[in-house]
Amino acid sequence: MKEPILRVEGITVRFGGLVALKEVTFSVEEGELLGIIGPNGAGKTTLFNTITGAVSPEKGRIYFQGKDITSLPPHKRARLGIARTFQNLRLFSRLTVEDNIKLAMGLPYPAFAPLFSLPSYHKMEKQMSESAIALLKTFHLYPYRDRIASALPYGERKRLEIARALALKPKLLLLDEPTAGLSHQEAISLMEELKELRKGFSLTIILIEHNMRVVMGYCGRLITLNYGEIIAEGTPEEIANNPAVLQAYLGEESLC
Amino acid sequence: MKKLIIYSLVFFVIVGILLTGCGKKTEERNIKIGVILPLTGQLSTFGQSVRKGVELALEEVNREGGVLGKKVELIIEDDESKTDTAQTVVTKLLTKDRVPLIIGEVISSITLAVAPLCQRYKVPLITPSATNADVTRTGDYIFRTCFIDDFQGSALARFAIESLKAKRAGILKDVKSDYSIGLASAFAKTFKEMGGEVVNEQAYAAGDTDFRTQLTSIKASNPDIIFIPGYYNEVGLIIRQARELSIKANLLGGDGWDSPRVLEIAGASAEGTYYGTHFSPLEKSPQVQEFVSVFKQKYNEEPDALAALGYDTLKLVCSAIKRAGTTEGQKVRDELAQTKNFAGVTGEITIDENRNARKPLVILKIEKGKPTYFISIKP
Amino acid sequence: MSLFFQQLINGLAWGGIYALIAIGYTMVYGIMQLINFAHGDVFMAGAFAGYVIAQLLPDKSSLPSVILVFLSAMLFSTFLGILIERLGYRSLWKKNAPRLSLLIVAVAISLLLENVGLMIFGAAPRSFPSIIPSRSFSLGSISFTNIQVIVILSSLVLMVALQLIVMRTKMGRAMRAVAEDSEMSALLGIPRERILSFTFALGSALAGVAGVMVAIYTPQINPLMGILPGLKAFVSAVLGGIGSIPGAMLGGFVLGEAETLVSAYISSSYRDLLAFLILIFVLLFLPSGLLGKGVAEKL
Amino acid sequence: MLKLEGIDVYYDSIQALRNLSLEVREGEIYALLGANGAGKTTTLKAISGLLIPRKGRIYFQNEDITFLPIEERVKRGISQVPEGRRVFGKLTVEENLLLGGWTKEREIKKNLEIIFSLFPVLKQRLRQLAGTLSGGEQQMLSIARALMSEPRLLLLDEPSLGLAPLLVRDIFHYIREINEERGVTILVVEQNAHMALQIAHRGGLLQQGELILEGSADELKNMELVKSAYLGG
Amino acid sequence: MRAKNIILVIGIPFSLWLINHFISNPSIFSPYILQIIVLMGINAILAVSWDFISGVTGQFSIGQAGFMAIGAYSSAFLTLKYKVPFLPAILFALILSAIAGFIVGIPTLRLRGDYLAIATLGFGEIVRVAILNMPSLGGATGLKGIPIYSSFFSVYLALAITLWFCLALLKSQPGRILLSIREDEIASQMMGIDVVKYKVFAFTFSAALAGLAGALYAHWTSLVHPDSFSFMKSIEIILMGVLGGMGTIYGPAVGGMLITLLPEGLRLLLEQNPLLYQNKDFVRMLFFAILLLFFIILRPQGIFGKREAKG
Repeated sequence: MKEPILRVEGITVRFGGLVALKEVTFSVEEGELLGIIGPNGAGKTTLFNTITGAVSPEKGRIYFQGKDITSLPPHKRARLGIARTFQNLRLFSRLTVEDNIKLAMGLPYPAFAPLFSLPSYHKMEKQMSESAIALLKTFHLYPYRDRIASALPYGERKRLEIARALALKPKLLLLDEPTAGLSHQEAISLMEELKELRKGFSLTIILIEHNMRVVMGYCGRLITLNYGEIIAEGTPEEIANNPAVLQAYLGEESLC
Repeated sequence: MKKLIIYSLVFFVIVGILLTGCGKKTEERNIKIGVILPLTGQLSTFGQSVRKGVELALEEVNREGGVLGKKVELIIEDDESKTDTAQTVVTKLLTKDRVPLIIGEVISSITLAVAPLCQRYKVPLITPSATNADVTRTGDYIFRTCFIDDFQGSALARFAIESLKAKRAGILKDVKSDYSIGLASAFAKTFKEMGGEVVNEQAYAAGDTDFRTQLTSIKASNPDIIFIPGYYNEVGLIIRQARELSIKANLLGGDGWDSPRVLEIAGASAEGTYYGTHFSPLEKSPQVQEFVSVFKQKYNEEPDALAALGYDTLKLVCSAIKRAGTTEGQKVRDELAQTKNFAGVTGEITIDENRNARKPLVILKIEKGKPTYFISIKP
Repeated sequence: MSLFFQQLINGLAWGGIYALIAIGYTMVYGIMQLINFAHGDVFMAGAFAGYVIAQLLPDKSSLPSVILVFLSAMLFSTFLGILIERLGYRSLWKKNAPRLSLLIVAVAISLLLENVGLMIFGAAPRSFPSIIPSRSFSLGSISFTNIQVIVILSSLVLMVALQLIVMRTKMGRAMRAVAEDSEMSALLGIPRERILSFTFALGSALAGVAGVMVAIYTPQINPLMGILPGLKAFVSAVLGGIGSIPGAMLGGFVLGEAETLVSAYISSSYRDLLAFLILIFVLLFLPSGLLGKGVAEKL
Repeated sequence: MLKLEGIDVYYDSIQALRNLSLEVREGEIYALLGANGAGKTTTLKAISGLLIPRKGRIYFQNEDITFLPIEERVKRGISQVPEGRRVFGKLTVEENLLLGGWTKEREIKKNLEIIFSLFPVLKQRLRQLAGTLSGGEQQMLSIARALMSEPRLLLLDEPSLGLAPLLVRDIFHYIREINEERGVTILVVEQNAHMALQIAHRGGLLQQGELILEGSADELKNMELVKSAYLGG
Repeated sequence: MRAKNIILVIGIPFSLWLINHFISNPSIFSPYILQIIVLMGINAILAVSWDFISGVTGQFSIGQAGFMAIGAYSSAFLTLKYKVPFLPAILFALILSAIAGFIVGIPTLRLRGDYLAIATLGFGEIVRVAILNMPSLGGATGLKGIPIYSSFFSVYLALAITLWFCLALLKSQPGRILLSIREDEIASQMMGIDVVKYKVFAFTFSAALAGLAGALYAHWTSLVHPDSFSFMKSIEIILMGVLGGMGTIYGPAVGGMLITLLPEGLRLLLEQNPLLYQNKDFVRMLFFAILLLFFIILRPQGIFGKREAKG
């Protein structure tokens, strides 16, 4: 059997006395589009933070492409190919759109190269610009390339954040509520773009989403978290009819 | 990039406009003498006193027809008792006003900082009261009209042992001041040579206001004299706090004490303390008495040592220029170096081969809230 | 041994003074996460207010004039504290400006106060009139003055009073509530801005008293006298755990004693080094201070 | 009693509420439902004054309160119990309650008695630090604190969040009691739709910042649309 | 290398050298003005060094005077006591202050925001008090008689190199990375950036520049003493940076020049009014304070910074 691209084994995260994640275990196959749903405070974003390394788990291990990354710092995980976006947009707001993209490309030449205007510096900067422009064009952001990121309309900023994540050339992309705040049409077109990209970049995507229509329509598989535990896993249809999920969302009927 | 160039152009135009204001303006009708003093800040009473003395002397010189047929004019600059400011101001005196000669500074540390500048421009610097030995070692353009700390310290030590019968000395010195450090070491050297013992040496930094910790330590080693080579602000507080801690030992200091501020701060605590200085208005010689009365007339107060030194210094400088017949640096310097038996109100001034003046030390005792003449110690 | 106790008494007086100033730092930090650099200068202003009033009084050392000097110093620094908060910080605070801007404003206000002081009073130090004539007492081989006793006792009394205000009164309760959760306090109808002014007023009043105390204790004042005690008091607040009022008090006394012991047994020139070494040590290894509660860093 | 007229609310440039109008009638419990991010909390914040709408008006008892400061709204009788309880953990239970009575100082004694009759458990814990209470007790304290200002309109944000099911039932029981016995109008925001609709008289459903459905509680209970708003499909 | 760069690399030093000949001749050009111009250059380097760590990287430092002191003292010690030539002494100063920056950088980077600011303040004061207690460095009275090696040429060449390096970094990937750390540290990490490494680098680089300024200063004034590197000096450096516009590099350079020029301009203006003239130093600082308040409250982006978009 092929090794899954991401394997999370028995992760437990605790903040003070509060258990944010409890024995969470799942894996993601290469090329999959996995959705994570669950009510407020279920631990979805904490799960992302744990996978990217911003939060270290109390127990459990995380494997990426078969490699144990549990104790790697976040920037190394990013270099291995795990990219993410944030629930409340974390763009570099005073940098231009193009620079936001270039940032994710690492440092392809020695740091002193620009001091002496070395040829390698000019060559690599040119290459970076070219690939940044290509990416911007894909996301229809090219006309904005010289603008400060914070001056973009909200929808464009959302797309820029995804584009920036892709500039890392990730293998695994974690999207935290990509359609939040977008109108229905915008949400659908964004998801269509993502679908295209997934093919183009041979990406694996994990998605936290509240917009159920998006989740149901695009995800191949869903995981439902509640109180930090996985309470259901399956296809969208299975999840939609799972009584535990309904209960988590709508509340306990039986007790009234 | 274009914006940068425009901005820097604008900037330099502004600079240019501001700086063209600094060009030479006046014809050299008068002889200009630069004076640099701490007129404000920590040690301002020194500066103010010297200024009074210098200005009194200036009046007299100009009343008698000036020097070389020209009036003498003072360019007095304030350095705020700060080294940095002093450097800037002296540079201005040297390069913008192009004075042939500078009187100042009062404080050893500041004089040491500006002396190299004067030496570099070969403009004589005559300090009325910087007593630290290193000052005149800076170079052959640096003079002083007062004694040096080696003499002052050893004279004070002699006084402590011979007149006050002290055997165990505590020292509390200001580590921020060259004057204080030099004086303390000169005192300690002689004190030990003469059979005394320095039982405790403590330090403070100018600007401190609480000395109880150091005084408590000194008190514990039970000295019969405490030598405090500092400047008046801290000295006043030290005297006061020492007496509050029930320290009974004699307190002794140098010319840094010579300011009414000591009495003002320490009040009754200062009673019975001794300090050495350059001058006492109570001396009987007619020259001194005349100076005292003229000074009183003009300023309505008794002159202190610094005023007297300021007075002497300007007089001495004018006489040297007269003898040189020119304001040219080299010649004036040579004449200054030749000064012999110049009769000043602070005693006869003879400039020695190290460009220092050899003069007696006057010891004053504070009695009934006033400094009174106690004894004089010859070099 | 008596030397040691003598030094402890010397340190205690400064400890009390640091503690009084530190309380102002810590309270303001608790509410608006601002290091109010101007606080040391409020302390200086208090000393000068006392000085001016004392100059005007005919009978300087009578009890009513002593009380008047202290009261006027308190009133003036309270007024100044409120003014600083109103004109300097409030608009930025309301706009939720970056904390860096607030910090720079604090530095600027500090510069402003110092130089206004310098323009009015000049840089040369001034003697503070002895409104309380000093008397020495001896207890065995330990001697102390009535002024030391007054400084230590009144700083303790003030601290107890402050603790009562903060723990027992309505305004104190509201202060703690705003410090803990400012938005929630507003939702309960608590007027946050008034509470903020009140906090500045309290801290400044204490600093003003501390100013007069230092003025009587040393007895010398100058417009830059607030800088170093201000920084030291701030170190005390950090040492005690910034945001914690009992911490600030404890930190003040610990620093006062530590400084005295270092000057007594090592060298007085290392005294200032100590404060800053403590500062760095606490920041790196004990970020919540002696009494502060650890707060996890937010992502 | 409370009327929102076509309000638009933004967080920076993100629009959270779109032309929202709704009305809460005197004496009723109104349940505002919707999935995460639908704008429920935002609505409450606009009513309590934490957010100012860019467009539209808010009326309370026929007075335009759109731009009133928060404290003034509390004085007029609007009190919010925010999400996550937000009790002052370093203060005692008693101090929390006293702070709640900031705007009704004269009535504090009387109101405390009322609170104790409603939540006897709080009386036993008066001197305890609020941070050491259990989650359910904290929720009670939070509600009790809000009641200290004698609100005419109580805004409850997710009172069931993070509580065990049995406690949730208790809390909702109290909410109903407050409404019935004290005559306080209540606007409750809940994810737990079934629970909320059990006690509510009327309700509304928010989606993407828009009110897409309004009706009596019984009507809403059986609507497929409610379910789909949560789970899509 | 492009032709434009070659022209700059050869042209700038050559023209500086030419100007130097003219400007350093006291019979042609007033040494008083030269003094001001040189100090302007030194302060410009200082302001840029501060901007690099605080404006660009977003790590607020209020201890910049400490690094300056290390550069000034270390180079002065070598030239004064061991007669080392100027260039090696400057290199030594650069290396030593860079090491200091590195050492300060590592632990203080655990701290953020105002805690970091306070720690740098503590560091600056520790350097100052440590020097106070080192008799071989002259203790409280400072080092005097340092040979005067700095000149218009060396100061402005250093400034040119500083600006060149900083601007080159700023517009290339390393600079972008530092800016991203200022904007959002966590997002930078998620972009694969080793935030700690870059912060330490920025601290080291900034400290080296401040040390360079210190070395030039020591060999211009021929005197260094601990009071020249007090907390107030650090504040003055911040003022230069804020005034010029944080994060722009050239803004602070101009800011540094203006702040140096200001007291001299004020001196000329105030000479007419004896009362104000007597208080010129306080008037100057008062003016600074008001300027600072004005800029923070009304124009936080400084003279040259770009206004941020609302949002």
